[in-house]
Amino acid sequence: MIVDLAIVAVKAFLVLFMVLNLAGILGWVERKGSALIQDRIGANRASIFGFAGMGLVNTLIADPIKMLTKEDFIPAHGDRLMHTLAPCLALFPALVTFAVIPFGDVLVVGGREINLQVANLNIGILYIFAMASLSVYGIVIGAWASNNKFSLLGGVRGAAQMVSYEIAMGLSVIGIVIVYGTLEPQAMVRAQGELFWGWLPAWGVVRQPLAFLLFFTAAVAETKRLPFDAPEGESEIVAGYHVEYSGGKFLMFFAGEFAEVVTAAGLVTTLFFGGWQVPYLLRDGFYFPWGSVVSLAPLTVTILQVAAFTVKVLFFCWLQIILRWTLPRFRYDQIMRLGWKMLLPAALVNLFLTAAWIVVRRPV
Amino acid sequence: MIVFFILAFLTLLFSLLVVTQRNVVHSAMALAATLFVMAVLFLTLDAPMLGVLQILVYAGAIMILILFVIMLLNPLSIEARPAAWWMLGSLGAAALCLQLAALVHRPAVSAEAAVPASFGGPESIAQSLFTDFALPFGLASVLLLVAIIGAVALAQRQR
Amino acid sequence: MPGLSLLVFLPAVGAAALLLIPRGAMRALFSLAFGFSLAVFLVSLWIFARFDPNAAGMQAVERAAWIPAYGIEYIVGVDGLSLFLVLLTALIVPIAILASWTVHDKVKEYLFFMLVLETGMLGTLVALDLFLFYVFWEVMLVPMYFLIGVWGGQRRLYAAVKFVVYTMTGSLLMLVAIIFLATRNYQVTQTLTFGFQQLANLRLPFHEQMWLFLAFALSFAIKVPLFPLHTWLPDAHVEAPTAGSVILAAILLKMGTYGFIRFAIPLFPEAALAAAPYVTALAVVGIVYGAMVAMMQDDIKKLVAYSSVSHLGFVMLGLFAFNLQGAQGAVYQMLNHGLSTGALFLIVGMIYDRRHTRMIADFGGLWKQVPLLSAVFLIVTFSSIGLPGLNGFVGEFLILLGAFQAHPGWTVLATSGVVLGAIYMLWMFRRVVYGPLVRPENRLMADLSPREIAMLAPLVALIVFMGVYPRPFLSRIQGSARVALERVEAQSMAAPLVRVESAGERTDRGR
Amino acid sequence: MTTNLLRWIPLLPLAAAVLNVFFGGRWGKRFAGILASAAVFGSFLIALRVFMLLSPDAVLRDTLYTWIESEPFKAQVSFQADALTAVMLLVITGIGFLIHLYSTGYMAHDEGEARFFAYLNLFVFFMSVLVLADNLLLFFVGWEGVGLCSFLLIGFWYEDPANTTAGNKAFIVNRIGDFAFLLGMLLLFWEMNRLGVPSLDFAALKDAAARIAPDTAVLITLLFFIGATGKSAQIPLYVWLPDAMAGPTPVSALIHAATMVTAGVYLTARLNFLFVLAPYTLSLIAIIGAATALFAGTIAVAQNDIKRVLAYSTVSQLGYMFLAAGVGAFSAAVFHLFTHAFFKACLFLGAGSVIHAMGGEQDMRKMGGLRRRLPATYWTYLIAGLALAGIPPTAGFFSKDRILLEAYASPHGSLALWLVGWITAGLTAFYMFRQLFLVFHGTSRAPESVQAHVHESPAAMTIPLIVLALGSIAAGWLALPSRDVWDPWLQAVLGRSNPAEHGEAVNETLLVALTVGIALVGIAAAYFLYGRERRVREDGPLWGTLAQKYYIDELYDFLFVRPFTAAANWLARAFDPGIIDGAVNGVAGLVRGISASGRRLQSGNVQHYLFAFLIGTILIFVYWLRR
Amino acid sequence: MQAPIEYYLVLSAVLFAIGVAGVVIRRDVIVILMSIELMLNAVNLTFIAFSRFMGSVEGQVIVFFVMTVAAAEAVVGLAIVISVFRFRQTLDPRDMQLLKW
Repeated sequence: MIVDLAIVAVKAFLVLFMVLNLAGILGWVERKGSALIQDRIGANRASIFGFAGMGLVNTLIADPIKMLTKEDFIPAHGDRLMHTLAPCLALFPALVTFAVIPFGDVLVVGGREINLQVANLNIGILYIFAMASLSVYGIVIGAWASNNKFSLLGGVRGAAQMVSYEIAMGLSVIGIVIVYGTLEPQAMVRAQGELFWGWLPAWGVVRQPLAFLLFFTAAVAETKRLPFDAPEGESEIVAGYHVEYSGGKFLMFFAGEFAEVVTAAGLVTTLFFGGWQVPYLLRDGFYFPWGSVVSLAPLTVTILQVAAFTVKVLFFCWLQIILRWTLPRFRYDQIMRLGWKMLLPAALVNLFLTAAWIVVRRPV
Repeated sequence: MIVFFILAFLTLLFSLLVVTQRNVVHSAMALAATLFVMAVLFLTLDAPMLGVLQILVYAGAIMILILFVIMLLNPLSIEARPAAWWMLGSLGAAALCLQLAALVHRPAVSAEAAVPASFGGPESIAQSLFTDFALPFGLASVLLLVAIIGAVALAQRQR
Repeated sequence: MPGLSLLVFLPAVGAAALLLIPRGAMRALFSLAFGFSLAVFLVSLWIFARFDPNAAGMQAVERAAWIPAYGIEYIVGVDGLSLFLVLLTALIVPIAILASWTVHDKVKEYLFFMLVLETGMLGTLVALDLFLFYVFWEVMLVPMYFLIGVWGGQRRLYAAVKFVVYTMTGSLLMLVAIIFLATRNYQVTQTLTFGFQQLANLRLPFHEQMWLFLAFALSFAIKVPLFPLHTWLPDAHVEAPTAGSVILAAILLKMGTYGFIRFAIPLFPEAALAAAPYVTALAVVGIVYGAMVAMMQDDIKKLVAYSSVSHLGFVMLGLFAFNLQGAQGAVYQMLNHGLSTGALFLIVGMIYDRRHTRMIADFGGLWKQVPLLSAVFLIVTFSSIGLPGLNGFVGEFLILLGAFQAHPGWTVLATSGVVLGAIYMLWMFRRVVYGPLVRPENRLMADLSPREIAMLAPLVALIVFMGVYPRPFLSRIQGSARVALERVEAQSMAAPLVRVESAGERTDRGR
Repeated sequence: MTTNLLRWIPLLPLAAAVLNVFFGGRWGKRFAGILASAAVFGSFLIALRVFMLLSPDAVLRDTLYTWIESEPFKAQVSFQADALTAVMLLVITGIGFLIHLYSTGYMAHDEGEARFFAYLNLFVFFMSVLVLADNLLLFFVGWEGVGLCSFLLIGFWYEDPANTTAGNKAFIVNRIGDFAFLLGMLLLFWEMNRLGVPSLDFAALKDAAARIAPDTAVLITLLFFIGATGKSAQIPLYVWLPDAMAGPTPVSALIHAATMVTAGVYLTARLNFLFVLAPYTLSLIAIIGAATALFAGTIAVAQNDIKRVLAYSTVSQLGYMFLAAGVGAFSAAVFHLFTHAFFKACLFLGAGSVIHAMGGEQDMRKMGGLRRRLPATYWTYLIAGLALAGIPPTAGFFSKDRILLEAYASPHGSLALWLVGWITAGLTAFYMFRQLFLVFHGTSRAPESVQAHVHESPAAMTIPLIVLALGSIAAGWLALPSRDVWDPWLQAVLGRSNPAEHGEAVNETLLVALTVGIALVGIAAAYFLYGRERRVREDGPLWGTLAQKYYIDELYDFLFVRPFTAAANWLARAFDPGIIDGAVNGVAGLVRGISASGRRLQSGNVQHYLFAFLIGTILIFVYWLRR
Repeated sequence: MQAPIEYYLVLSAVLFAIGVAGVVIRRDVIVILMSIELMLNAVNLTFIAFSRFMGSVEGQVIVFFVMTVAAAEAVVGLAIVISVFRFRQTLDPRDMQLLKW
């Protein structure tokens, strides 16, 4: 009994550690990436004994230290308790969502099969949405507690945007859910192991291409990253809802945001790109369509799967960051119109088509 | 058993906060917390689907709406507490609570029924929802539609 | 269409016909209304002609099923008691319509209500089914309310509402009593009926009878009005238009006493016998009280109203003497009071039309200016005082004769009413008609116009005729009065109040 | 035996009255008077015819129709005429005709002449109905009818409020008397009914009289007597007669002297068989009669209005008649009534012509010295005055003497009664001749303007005077002690009551002498005091009280009228609106109050309602759990 | 080691009582709405407790409907509150008694 708990604890710690670090690295990637894109050097001043590490030291060590040591400032008449609570509320859902995402098939250790997924809930997808909806709290409370017009405006915008895109995301995911017939992510990933016509791996994107597009856009909007950057819109409302935040709390917001990027990437890979699935790789080795079989040890298979998963997640994180530095910011009404008048109908159509397709193919 | 007591204590604590907090936002947050703990309570009662729904619907949507309205209206009224009225109200509530508690000792449920694993899961709920409760489901959706239209009509700023 | 139903519903038809005539055509409206009321009078004369004087029971009875489910039938009939009241109604209404010639606003509705009121009154008089009686009883109330409420004087609304509420409370109790009676009858005889004859021979235990009698008595006592319940009368009279107060005085007040002799006494003999001393006491108090209060009134109409209280006190005294003289005198006095007070109100109305005031102080010396009006006023005043040779005396004498046998003590007090009556009437007559013609306005008064003569002539003629030769009336009343009192006298034989010994036996007469 | 003659006696004047009412004014000035007088003369002729037909014990009957019939009670309109009625009829129609004749002159210049004659005829009609009635109810019709006519005639000149007040007073006081009379009638009927003879006819009453219970008889007779006092102005209810002088003088003469006031006496005479049964009532009547005679006599002495003196003298003479009735001498009472009608009518008419001559002046202090100017009036006035005083040759002497004799000698009579009667006789003579001297003798005290046109009355007025004067002499000779025509004539009706058999015959002449003596003394005193010129000063407390009629009117007003009106006022102003109306409106107010408090529950505050829910649920739970 | 049902029922009873107290006592309409949500949750808890102990999933379905109704109610309630506030600038129920008699 204790062993199970221990295993879960390890898994949980491992996932948490991986996400937070990834968030930090993404911070650096973004800094350097944006510099590369904008043909500038990027942050490289901070160095330890002369070693700047291409700005790594700057973003990973200098910035966190600076933020942590800054004065924990609470605006006048702001709600003291709520002000400190808001960043936690922002960060908490982002981290927790990863618990449901499987990063590997099964690890057989000492006769025990360990499911490489922190929590195997049969209502995984709903859990994800539940946590996504919680993240709105952070913004709203943060905005209200800082007793600042700009933050209030940012908070309102953020809340409205997240709520509306949540619907679009939800509907698009339902398409996938119908196809796979289950709400449990691990089962979905395993289902993506099959092959269409013997050679094409049956990934989500292949079955539901439209759903993927909708989902990805909505996910980016959820994370409030650049194209949908109205809540933070520097040009109009300084820093949006976290204008009054500095130091540790801002760091939490910042980390929260990157954690959401990672989670979004994880979700996309799990739902649409077969999660840890490597094409033609089964439990005991590769089975290529053109007949050749390469048997592998279970451990190596697992390592391969986890690696595949990680690569996919990194790719999507990179994609989101690139997205940020290429697309201009949408006006707020454009965001809203996109959310309600384009994504939502599209998702409904997609849902309707998938449902029709299923009814036709599978006799009731 | 301990889990239940912890959760019960938290629920009562937060609900008391909801009622007694002078600042509206605080009571709103307290309500959110109560809902969250209730969701966990649901889980202990083998109702995972409802737990998540609770968070998704209640904590996620309704509370946001309430917070939204609070932010929009930004009411500053820190009301005075009329002691007499409070005492009266709480007395009434206490009396009601005693009555309900007294009810409990009636032999409502004989034995604890065995419950299949996927008891609270989406499949079993969906199963009975769309078979036995199809009509109420339809009505609920109409109700929601009406509520939406009503809310928009009411809250719309008369041009 | 048999006589009585024609009689009762002809005015209603008239009222309907009135609606067809445009509002403007005053003359057409009046002539139609007057024509219909005259037709009703002719029908009533025809019924009188066919009335067999010495048959005591109900005549010209018409019976038709109305609400068979509850045994409610449309039974109408007329006997000695109601015959002359019907004639009186049929006579007074055309006169009242003539009197309302001076009404100028909303004439159409006025005449409409007048005719509906006539239907109500005639219906109440001839109805023999208790439920039918109650329906007509209420029908009477509504038009009267409008007549007072719309065309009345300053405080008309107060008076109208008071009148309706007062009467309504009483009549509702009566309805309860009627229904209770019908159910008891159903329990006993298994036939659900509201017919008066069937209910009459139902034997009820005393205490039940007492309650029912009280319910009926309250409703009728308010209408009479008996002493403590009379305060609505002066207000209603003062505020009612001339025609309204004529009808109110001449006929509506008689409904109460008629109700007593027709329904209350025959249906509940023991209770009536037990209640007799109390009602007599109230009646006598009413006589003296009415006279004394009348003496102090400064408004002619109020004076005449209180005099009505006094006169009807006499009628009640006669009714509750439970002997033939009392009953006959009472019914006869109802007619007399109808004629004399009706004429009095007409005269007051005429004076009001000329001077627009009813205060006695504003008059004086009318004899010089309007001798004919004053002469009629003289005759009518002496009729209401009860001067022998005119109608008042015959009724009063018979009542006193009957009452003396039943309640000698109270009758002595009641006879003082004769003196008090003279006092306040003559006091008023002297102040209004005699005296020097001082006020300039009085000099402008015109004497009776032909229309007014046509109104007063029949009344004065009847007053004199009924005083000189009352026999045709008394003989017809006698039979029905004896029937009405049959059961009560039977009871009184059992518990002798005043026994009439045979000639031989000479005992000292105990009271 | 039956005849249809009697009905015309009342019907003729009624017909004339009706004609006068409708056409009197239009057919010329004199028409009304002539028509009225002719009608009354017709009745007089019929009355004479009836008188001829009648023998002392015969009764003529004339039944018209059944008036009121309510088994067992039955009243018919039927007339009877017996000896008593015949006498009364002659008085009514005879003197009535003379007065009508007189009125044609007296009322010549009055514009309401037609109305006057209509009322006068109506009066004669009612009086004849009263006298001719064969049952008490019809009698009562006549009784109240004459009351009505006196009201109309007293208040004839309605312009002056005093006249109409007097009229009202007369009617109301009469009405009080009628109140008692009515009760008497009711009691009598039920007593008769008890005896099995339910009728009020005089004949039936006479037969059943013996069987009536004694104490009831007393009560009945007492009530009738109270009625009589009201009509014939005896002690308690006489106050209306002096004020009745407000009417025209012929009215006073006819109604308030000759006929109406005597109705009471006629009643006692007609019901003598009842009164005989109640000795207690008889003695009461005698006492009241005597008292009234004396009382009125004293007041008459101090009156200055010529008509008031005569009014009080009438009251006094009526007292005499009731004194006679009280002692059982009904025929004497009727005889005095008969003679009194003549000389009192003559006196009144004389006074009328004096007033006519003096242009309406009635105060004796402003008259005097009319002896030469109004010779006819003076002589007739003197004769009538002598008759009133009771000087031998005149009728007054015989009738008054008969009464005094009966008062003394009759079984019911007593010395005291005679003594009172005797003193009043003296007083009567005194005030009569005081008036005579004041008005006719001495020097005229009228102002020049009035003296200028003093003239003797026209023939129409003087002829009746002369006839009446002769009558007041001749009337007495009907009952001369030697050949007494009067008593046997009325014997059948009034029963035997001749004092001669049981009184002491010897002192009869003594009594007569005494009465004549006291009369002469009265006349001498009057001559001495007022004969030549006025010497006595009419003032001082005694004179004041007499002049003010012992303040009786004020006493009545204080004892009865004032408290009664105060009570009525309180009832009308405070009790009726306050208590009774108050109760009615009070109920309305109460209902409104309750509903208002109910309304406060709906405070509109949502939380109050929710709290109510809470309380409700708790209660339900409490109930549910306890069950 | 499932807690017996009585505990859940008592808990929901207390929760319900607190919700009622909140509704009756507080002078702020939004707090009242929240108290109503609290009461509804107490009811949901009872339903789920019974469905767990009675073994029928219907209890939970009903909770599902209760939630939809609660959502609708909250939405319309808040809309009303907004319109009232815009008109009267107050959230005190005592000022919203336009429907007084």
